[in-house]
Amino acid sequence: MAEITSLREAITDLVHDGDVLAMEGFTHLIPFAAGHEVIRQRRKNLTLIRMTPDLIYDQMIGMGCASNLVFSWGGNPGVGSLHRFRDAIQSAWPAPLHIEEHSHADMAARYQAGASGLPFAVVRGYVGSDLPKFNPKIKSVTCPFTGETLAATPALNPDLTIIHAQKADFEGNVLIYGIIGIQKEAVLAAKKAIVTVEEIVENLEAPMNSCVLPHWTVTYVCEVPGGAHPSYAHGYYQRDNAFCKAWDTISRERDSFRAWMTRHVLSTADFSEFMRSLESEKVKIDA
Amino acid sequence: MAEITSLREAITDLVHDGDVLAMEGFTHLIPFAAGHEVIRQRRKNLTLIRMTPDLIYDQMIGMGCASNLVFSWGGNPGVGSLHRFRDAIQSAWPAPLHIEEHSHADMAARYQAGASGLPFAVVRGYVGSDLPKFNPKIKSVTCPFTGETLAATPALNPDLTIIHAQKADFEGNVLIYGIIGIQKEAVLAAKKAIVTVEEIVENLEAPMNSCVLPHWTVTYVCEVPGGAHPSYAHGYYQRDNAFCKAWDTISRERDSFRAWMTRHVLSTADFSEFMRSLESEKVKIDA
Amino acid sequence: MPDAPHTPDEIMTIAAARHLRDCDVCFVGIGKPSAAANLARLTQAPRIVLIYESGTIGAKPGLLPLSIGDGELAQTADSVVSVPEIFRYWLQSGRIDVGFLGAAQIDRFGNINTTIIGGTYEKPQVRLPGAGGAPEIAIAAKRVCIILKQSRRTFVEKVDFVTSCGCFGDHRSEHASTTVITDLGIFISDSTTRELVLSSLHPGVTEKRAREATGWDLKVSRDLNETSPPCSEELVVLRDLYARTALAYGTSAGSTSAE
Amino acid sequence: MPDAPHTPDEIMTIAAARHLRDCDVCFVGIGKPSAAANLARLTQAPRIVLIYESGTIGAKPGLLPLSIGDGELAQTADSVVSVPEIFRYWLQSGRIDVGFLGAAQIDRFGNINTTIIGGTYEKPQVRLPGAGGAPEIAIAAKRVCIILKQSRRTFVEKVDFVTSCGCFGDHRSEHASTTVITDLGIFISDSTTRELVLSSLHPGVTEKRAREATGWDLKVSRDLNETSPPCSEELVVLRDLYARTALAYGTSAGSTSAE
Repeated sequence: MAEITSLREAITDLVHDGDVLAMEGFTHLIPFAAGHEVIRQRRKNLTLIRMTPDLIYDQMIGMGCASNLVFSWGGNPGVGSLHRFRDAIQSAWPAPLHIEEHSHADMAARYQAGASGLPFAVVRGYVGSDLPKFNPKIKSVTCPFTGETLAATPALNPDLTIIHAQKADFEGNVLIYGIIGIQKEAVLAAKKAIVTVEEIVENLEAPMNSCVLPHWTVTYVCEVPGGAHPSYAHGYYQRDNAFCKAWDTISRERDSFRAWMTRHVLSTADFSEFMRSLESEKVKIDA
Repeated sequence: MAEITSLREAITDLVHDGDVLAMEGFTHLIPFAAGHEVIRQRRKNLTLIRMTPDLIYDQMIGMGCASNLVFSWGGNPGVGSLHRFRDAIQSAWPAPLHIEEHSHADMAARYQAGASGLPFAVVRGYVGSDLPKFNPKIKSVTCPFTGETLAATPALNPDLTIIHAQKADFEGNVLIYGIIGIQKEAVLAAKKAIVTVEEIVENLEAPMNSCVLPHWTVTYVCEVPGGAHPSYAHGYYQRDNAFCKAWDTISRERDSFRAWMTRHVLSTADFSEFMRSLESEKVKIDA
Repeated sequence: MPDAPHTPDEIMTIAAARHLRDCDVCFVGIGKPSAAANLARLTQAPRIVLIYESGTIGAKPGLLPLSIGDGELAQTADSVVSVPEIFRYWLQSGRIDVGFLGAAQIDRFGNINTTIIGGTYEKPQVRLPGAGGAPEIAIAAKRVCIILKQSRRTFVEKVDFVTSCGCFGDHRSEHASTTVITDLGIFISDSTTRELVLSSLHPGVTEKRAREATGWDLKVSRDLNETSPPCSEELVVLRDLYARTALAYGTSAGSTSAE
Repeated sequence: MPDAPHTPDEIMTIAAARHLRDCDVCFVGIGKPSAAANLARLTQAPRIVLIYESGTIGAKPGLLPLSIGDGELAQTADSVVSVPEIFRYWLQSGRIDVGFLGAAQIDRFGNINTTIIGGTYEKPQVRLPGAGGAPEIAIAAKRVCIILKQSRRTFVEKVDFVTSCGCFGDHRSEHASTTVITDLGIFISDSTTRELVLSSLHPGVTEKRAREATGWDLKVSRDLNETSPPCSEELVVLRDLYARTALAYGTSAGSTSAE
């Protein structure tokens, strides 16, 4: 049964050093607020799973939260590279980062297998690719009917999945719409789940056949308006493309990155303070 | 690209003796009109696939359309047995019927594999069941990571899938809502597809994330209002429970079954005549 | 308050409903299982989550559905998903607390048959509907509850076909058990031998009668109970549910040429 | 009408757009592939179906999306499905006519690298984003079209890492080919040797220049063509698309602390 609580309490209760943590959101509904709270609580040695590690994982990696990264595409969408992700892999800064690298199709299938109670996923993939040479988790399986060889990879079953969604109701049922990505599978594959939402309402008013997570599949629901910024929440606010571009500059050097994270994340108590901190800086620049 | 045509033409073009034909609809949106047209066109030696062969397959089997049946539950939901299905298996009437029997979970996974371009499906199932002893298509596969043994069955890829849906637009995009069953997978797994719909409209007005089949996945769209009767079409009409009960009596004896099929299906030109034929009999009885 | 009079069918359904706990996630088959699960929802287990294999999660039907996929189930559900999803993400994943099954035959180890009676598989005397969701419900649910009327025809030494295996599961703890509820009593599988043991007799039913209606040498629990008789709330709610259902289906009959 | 002046970038995008046929089902990557696919939709291929890996099927964006999962894509799509579904039912199933990819490096057999440049896999000189959807797009699509700027840095004898294999596919017929479109010309894989062959030079580009920008001994088709110069409609539509996109992103900037 989902419990409605604060994001701080949810993270304190469910994120422990060394955990396997998935935070999903495919360019849409990325759980930034939750990522910041993990950084504030100084969690360490996490195994971070995410198909598209982008700004939020760049921040978490740069702040030393992760020792492992499981992923399929690490970049700043529409902008370019992730400098902290690169620095961690190329120069082990601020800590060595072990990577486990797959393709999107494979990662999606691994979450599906995890959500389905299967130990492995089967993918028609990786033909001719070097990835299986460097990733011992990509094995193969033979079709017992046709004799074909297909790729096989282990199911993903994170200790915890965190996602952001548009709405929850008072019981903790969650509605996601628009680009729904891999969120449902990531939640159903995990042992526990935290969902931050734009708002908690009396009635979800979910159209039939929409993407709903029943309350009993979610551990904590936390109301965090704007919690996906600078990504977007369909029906609520747009992607902050300017910020995504600005991140390229902020994150390029270790010092400017650290200064920004200290000022806006470590020195703020929660996400609404973070947003005010960003806003006040913008006002100063504009003035 | 979906072509909008009459049901008669669609069936004439795409159903041939000996074909592998799936007609799906999980208690909801069962394509009765299309089944009747296959019977009218006297198709033979079909391999019929359906998770829940109910009244429509009872009629097709009793009229001698099928030589093979692939299924997981054959009954008259909420009423009892299918007499024509039984008679075919128990007494080879009107023709021998070879059966290939699975569980629901497995059939659903086989359609999924077919829709996914995979040669086989993996299911955690059949533990302790006798079904694999009598069905050589239920084999096993070993997880390359955990060593567990799981059931493996071949993908379903019918020559043709026929379903009934609520709406199509002028381009042939199809909207299904309510209990969506296995229809999408059955269409995507097939080489060709016919969709009968309650109505063809200018704009589907489909909520985001609803179950839509894009026009280019469908071969023919045919407007057949009421075409799921006596099953139901959510938003259009209810299930005719009285008919489903009456079928038990109609179908119990070979003669009464044949007489009914001749009067209402073979002697009518299309589904709207069939419906009028049923209605006129009802009026006579009521009078 | 004196015990209300009741039929064997009613006590069977009521005993099955009592087996369900509030907040259980329950995978429901049609017929008696559905009646019992909805009775539980309307009495002691208001927050029970009912999942039907047609894809409805959290259905709260006002009437008893006649089929597994009635519109009423979709309209009252928290979510309506596809059939492959229901079997993969919701059943196979091990998130079902109770799987509720019916059967045509059962043996002492809870193996159930819904495939054939008599003859051979290829040429059966009576062909039954087949497996449906049962083989996977039986192994994936944490607890399994089987409801059927008891007689020498249904409680047999050896089932004619093992459609589903009742007493072993992937997601059940070692001490979890399978419960069989009949019109005569309640049977629970022994955690070691996996054999069904008579643990409760419904009011007015003797051990002798239960033995006579069992096709094997029935084991009886040392702590054999008597099932509490139906309370008046249980009977009122159950009868009301049936009455409303009959009324709705009786008057909703559309055009038909039958009879 | 004299040829309109155009940039190398524009002829590359326009040549790629021309590669698409009306009614093609196209799996589109972000950046140049998306620009080319949308240009095709707005010119000679109005009924082209654009699928983005974020799950949008039949997207008709009015602006060029900045990311693969922009809200504009969802809002204009015929259907928005989950990410696992897009890869299983729509890509892996073999129903994609054209897969559109970018690359950091390519070799003579169309192997593409988006993983690392220099160093070793474990300790690369430059770490690139990685595979994304490319390894499966490359083998599942019936035709593959790769767009990248050509130079000795990108057209290399041996890629530092084979992320995706460009010239072999599950669903391609024996005679199907991979097309590589650069700012200098068009290269098509030979159906027998699978080696990329220069088949067309963009206006004003010499064979010598194309050779100089290729890190291997380039094969040139006996029927080497010159790419038709952009027509004014193509240029107008493409520039309008870029202008509208820049305007929207420029003015949509929300709160940011940058610079």
